[in-house]
Amino acid sequence: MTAETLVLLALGVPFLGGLSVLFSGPGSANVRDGLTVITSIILFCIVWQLIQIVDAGGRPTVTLLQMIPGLSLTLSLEPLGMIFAGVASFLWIVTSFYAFGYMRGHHEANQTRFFFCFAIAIMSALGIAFSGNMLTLFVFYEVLTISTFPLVTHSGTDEARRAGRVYLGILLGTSVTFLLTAMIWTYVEAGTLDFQKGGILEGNAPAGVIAILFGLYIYGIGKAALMPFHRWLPAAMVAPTPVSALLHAVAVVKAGVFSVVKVSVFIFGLDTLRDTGASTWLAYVAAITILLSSIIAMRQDNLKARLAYSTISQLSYVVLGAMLASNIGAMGSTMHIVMHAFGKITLFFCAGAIIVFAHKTEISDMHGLGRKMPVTFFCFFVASLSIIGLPPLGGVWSKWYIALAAAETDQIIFIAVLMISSLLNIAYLMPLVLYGYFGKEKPADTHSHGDDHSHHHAPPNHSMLKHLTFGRPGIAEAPIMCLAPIVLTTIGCFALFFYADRIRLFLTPVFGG
Amino acid sequence: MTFLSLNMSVLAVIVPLMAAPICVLLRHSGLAWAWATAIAGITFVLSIGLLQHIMANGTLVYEMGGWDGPWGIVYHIDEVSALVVMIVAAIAAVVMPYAKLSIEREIPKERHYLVYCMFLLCMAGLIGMAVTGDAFNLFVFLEVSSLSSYVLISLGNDRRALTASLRYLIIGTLGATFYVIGLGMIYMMTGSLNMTDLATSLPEVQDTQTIHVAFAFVIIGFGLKLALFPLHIWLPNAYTYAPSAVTAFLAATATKVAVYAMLRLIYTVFGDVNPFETYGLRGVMIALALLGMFAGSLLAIFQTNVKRLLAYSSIAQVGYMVLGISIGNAIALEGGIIHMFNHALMKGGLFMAMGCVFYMVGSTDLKDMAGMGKRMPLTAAAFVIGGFALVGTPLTVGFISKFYLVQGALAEGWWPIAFMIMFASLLAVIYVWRVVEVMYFQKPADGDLSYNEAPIAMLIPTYVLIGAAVYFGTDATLTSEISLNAAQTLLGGSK
Amino acid sequence: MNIEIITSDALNVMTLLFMAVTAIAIARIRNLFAVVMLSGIYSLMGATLYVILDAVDVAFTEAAVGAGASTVLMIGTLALTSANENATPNKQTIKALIACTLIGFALVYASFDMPLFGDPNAPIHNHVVPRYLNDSMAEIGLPNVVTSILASYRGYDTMGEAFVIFTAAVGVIALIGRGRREKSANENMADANNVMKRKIVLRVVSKLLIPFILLFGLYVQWHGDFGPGGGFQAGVIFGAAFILYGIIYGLGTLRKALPAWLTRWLMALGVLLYACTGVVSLIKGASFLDYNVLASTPTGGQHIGILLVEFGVGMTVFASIVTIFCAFAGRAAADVNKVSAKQRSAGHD
Amino acid sequence: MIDYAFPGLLNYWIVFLLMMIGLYIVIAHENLIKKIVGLNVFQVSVFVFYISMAKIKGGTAPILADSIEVYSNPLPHVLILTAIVVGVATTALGLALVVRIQESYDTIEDDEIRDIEERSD
Repeated sequence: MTAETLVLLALGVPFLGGLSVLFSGPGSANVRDGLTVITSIILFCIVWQLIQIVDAGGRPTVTLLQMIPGLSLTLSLEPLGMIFAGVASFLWIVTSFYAFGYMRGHHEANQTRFFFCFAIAIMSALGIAFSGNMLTLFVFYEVLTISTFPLVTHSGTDEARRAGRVYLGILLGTSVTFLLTAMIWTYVEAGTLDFQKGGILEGNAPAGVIAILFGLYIYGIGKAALMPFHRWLPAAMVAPTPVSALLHAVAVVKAGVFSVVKVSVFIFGLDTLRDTGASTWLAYVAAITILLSSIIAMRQDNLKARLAYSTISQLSYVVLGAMLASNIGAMGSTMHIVMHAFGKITLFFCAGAIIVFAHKTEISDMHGLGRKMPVTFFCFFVASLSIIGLPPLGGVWSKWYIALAAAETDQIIFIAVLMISSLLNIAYLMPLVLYGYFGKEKPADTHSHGDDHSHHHAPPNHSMLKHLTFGRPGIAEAPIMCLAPIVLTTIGCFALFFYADRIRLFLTPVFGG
Repeated sequence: MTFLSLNMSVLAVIVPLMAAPICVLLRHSGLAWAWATAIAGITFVLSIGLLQHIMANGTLVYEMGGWDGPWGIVYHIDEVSALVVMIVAAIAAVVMPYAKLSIEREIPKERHYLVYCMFLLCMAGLIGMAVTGDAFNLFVFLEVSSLSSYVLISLGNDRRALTASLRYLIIGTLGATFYVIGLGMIYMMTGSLNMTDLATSLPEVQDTQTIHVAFAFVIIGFGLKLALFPLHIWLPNAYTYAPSAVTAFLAATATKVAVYAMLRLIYTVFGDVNPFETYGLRGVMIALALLGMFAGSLLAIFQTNVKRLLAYSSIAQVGYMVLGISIGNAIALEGGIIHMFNHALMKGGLFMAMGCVFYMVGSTDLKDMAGMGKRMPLTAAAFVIGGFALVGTPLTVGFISKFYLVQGALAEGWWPIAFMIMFASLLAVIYVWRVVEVMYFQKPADGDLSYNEAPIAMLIPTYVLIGAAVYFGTDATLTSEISLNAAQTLLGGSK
Repeated sequence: MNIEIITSDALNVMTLLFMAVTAIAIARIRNLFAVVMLSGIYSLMGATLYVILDAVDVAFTEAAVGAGASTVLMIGTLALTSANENATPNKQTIKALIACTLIGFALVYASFDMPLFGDPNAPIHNHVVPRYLNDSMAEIGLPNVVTSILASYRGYDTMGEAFVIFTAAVGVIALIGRGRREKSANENMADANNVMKRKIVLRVVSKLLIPFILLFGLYVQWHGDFGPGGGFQAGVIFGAAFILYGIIYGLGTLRKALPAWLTRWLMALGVLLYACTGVVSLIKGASFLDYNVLASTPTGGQHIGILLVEFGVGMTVFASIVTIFCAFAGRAAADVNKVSAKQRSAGHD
Repeated sequence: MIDYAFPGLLNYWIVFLLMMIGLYIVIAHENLIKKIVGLNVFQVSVFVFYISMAKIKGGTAPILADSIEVYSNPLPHVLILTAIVVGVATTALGLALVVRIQESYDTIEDDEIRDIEERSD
């Protein structure tokens, strides 16, 4: 099988998987879930193959269709994209397992539509990762927006619909007004939209135009959630937790920041950015976003909302890394995409487990819950450490590289921002762990959200969905289908600490030694 | 074969024209329909042949009655004319098969043959406008198409169709008369009615007051016809209350041909005068186009009837075309021309989808769209795809148009205009989304979600247009080549 | 200075002023019958003016159509609607007045660069037209240049015109023709008949007149090549004869003489005849409507061609006018019937 | 020499006045029949405009004869013949619509019709 076929398969498999889910019929939930798992595993195998190929220096390129000469949908693989593709496809497997447990435990309706849209969203994330030119990226970017809309509004309530409007309004609005304009403008100036190392705009456009264009691009990519266009992300939290976990902690938001890095590196070129200084002001915007959203996160009592603001803050790390316009910074950005993905998905998995199996959404209600769900809370703790950036967890490396870049470019202020932000991270992530282990349960809450209640919800003949008690009284841990993914991603956070250098090597062709 | 290739241009007009009286003689509803459909198909084939011929051999001049211009009437067909002829014929060929069921539902049986006769006349009139090289002949065929479209609109089964039609008649006649007055002055100053002849003699008198006013009259005349903001008041009701098939046909063709006529006047008749610079027309036209884009889209957002919503969207889309014409460089002009084609596809498809809904539900009110995603999934999907095209999403034709228009604006360094184009398409997102949300995320009042799809005979034509709107969005090589050629011909062969 | 010219110029301006007065009266009067009559007079004055301005063919047509056919139709419409107009709100009047004044000033502004009235050096007299005047005798062989241009040089326009009137007729059928086909329409026409029966003088005079009108129509049809006239005028005159017949003897009687299917066929065949003449040229290898190839000599061909197309126009116009009239009259009959039925039922109560 | 100073432009000015009265009737009046009459007046005025420009002082009707040297311009005559037909066609259609409107709305005053339509919305 040639590399080109594999590329096509990588897009085709989730699409076909999605279609097969759609036509498997609503009656056979097991068939449907089985199909999703099989699809996700096949997909990861394909992506893994492609990673090997790219690592060996292969750059497979496929032109899907040619609209007019010079304007085509082209897939072209390179290491940066493969990192994103690898993360997204691996975490899809994990999330699929988690989603069954969650969706069944939560008795969600329209699960077929849910898994179909999920598959399409993954396909478009891969499309973004593989895109060989700006147009392709844009197309898949929009497909991703639209395919996740039904997921956000999944519950169909008025609140969900309102959130859906915010979601669509901001994401489509920024992409159509800014990104599309920027794209066509680039085409006018450069005569091409192909991603090229070193950028396509150098020498083709005056510095002023480059500065405006860059601003348009960065704000056009609303998925990067740079302030003030960040509101869609908290709004999207009305979605079921697996969606929040995979899409709004990994696929969608990472597609955003990945696009930012890709545009910086392949459209403008880091050298051009550094020379024109077009990115400096955006570095400050990113810094402000980091700090402000951390502060907002501290004030959120709803766990998912707090995590959402935390995500906004973390995304700006990636943006900041790219805006520093140095190779090390961009390397740090790319690495942070991976590190944050594992950390944040773990946190969301934990939040989901708490919502479904302990029926709690507010942090202030979670006192003492850690004693009841010890594994979940331990994983939450570890993942928090990774987000904060402490060794021996993956998160430390990306922050290290970004700080290094700030030092290299003599912008010490951003090191200060990174440090303050780490403190803020501690401040908004640790309380939950502390309350969970050491806080006192509120009696009133036990009454209304007691064990009987949740047992009542769980279908009796699904052994997979039974609470794990580990044979000890007082423990009502999430069932194995949920717990296993949580543990797996937590281990991932550890492992990444040791594999960071491997990632650096993989990225060498793009960012140099 | 030589007979055909020699006379393709004239046949494209007289085949539907002569078919109309025969249609009256047929009288039988089914027969008349079959006849009209066959004629539309033949005309479509002819128009394709004509387009190929023009693309291969360049501008074609056909002398009516053997009299050479400026003494006789001549056809003057270049790429733009051939493209417009093709649009009209193609839309007719798609709408005709669709019309049968739709018209059976909406119009009493004894009038069917008259409807098909009017369809053919309207089509012939529009094609006649597109091919002619004579400024007065343009008026004659304008009236053939206008009179027949008044009748077609008035046959809608709401009584408001009658008032809409009469108001359109009055405004349309005023527009045509304005054109005749302007043309009279032009004729007075030059002594000619032949467009190419006028093009050579007008620069001599371009600075006379008479020609200034004449130009204004001519532009206002066609501005009324193509619903250029603020001369658009006739359009929303006319499109809303006309029978579904009629709306689909007229929305896709009539305004395009009027835009074409304006294009012809500005770029051919007044081509050497360059009215954009000489008369300062550019600023005015761009302002009107932008106003139209925004006002049309904003008004569309607040409509409660989807057909009317689409009608307002047409006003906005006409704004895009006029914008492309008035920016004035080859790329923007190409964008304007390609949008004529693209908009015909998507608006035709959208109105046909609404026709399907009307066929099944008897209404196109927004509130009656609830649950359409489940009840009429294919129709709803067609609407969604057409809506995407309207917004200008990549992989649909709308994107191609906007791509060129924005490029054209940026090439002049007018980036605020580029932004406004984008903002306007954002408004399109809102009005399209309103419908989509109701169709997919709202339950109908009676809770009936049973599958109740439109007949396949209506769905296929709808999907032909919607499919074309996607196909020509993914592979625009052909259409962009044609419209680039057309733009270059209009600009005098140079970029 | 030529005294004839001065009189004609003075007459011309006088007529125009009269027209202006009439137009103002039309605008101000609210009795719609008066308005319609004035509008007919306005057209008639226009026709007079055309004669003064040497446009005899146009004058002929305007008189037949503007003063004749249009007026009949308008009166027919009035019979079906109301005879008085409501007062118009002031606000709108002022807006309209401003708009019209502005446009009027634009036109006056435009006029300052126009060639003066009657100037033989104006561009329109020196471009294009000289060929018609100098060569049409050789190329076409007819003394009436208007006919030559109408039927041959710009024969394609005329075909379009024939199709326009055809479109209107079909449109009127679609709108008000046989919308509700009531048998009682005939019976009701008999009522109208009764009214007219008493007016013996009218009946006798019209019976005497109609053959002459028809004859005149035929003359106009066939003589159009030499003097003013042609298919269109002939069609209207022919139509007028039958309309007169219909008014006096009732729609039913008219429809007996000229059944609906016949007018429909005539209407369609007329335009088809026109277009087919063109198609014959096509088949003979020439351009559409190129009559030269219709006979052995070009002028002979032109002659045949012009006769054919003029005949086609005549047929279509005649049939269309009658069709339109019958549609209005039929509607009126149905309307009257409805009203009388209502009255009858009211009386029974 | 023939004097062109009279009527000069006066002829056109009166014609423009006629046009504007016609246009005014169309815009200002609510009665639909009146509107159509206005349309007629407007169109007839335009016809007069065309025929005026065709006139040559001292010319005669363009019917060729040996004794005549100056003919008025026949081309505008032809155009106006066509335009008259178009005009009557439009009038017929407009009146047919008025009849139907009267039947469905029971009035032919445009403002009243608008009221009825707004109420039914």
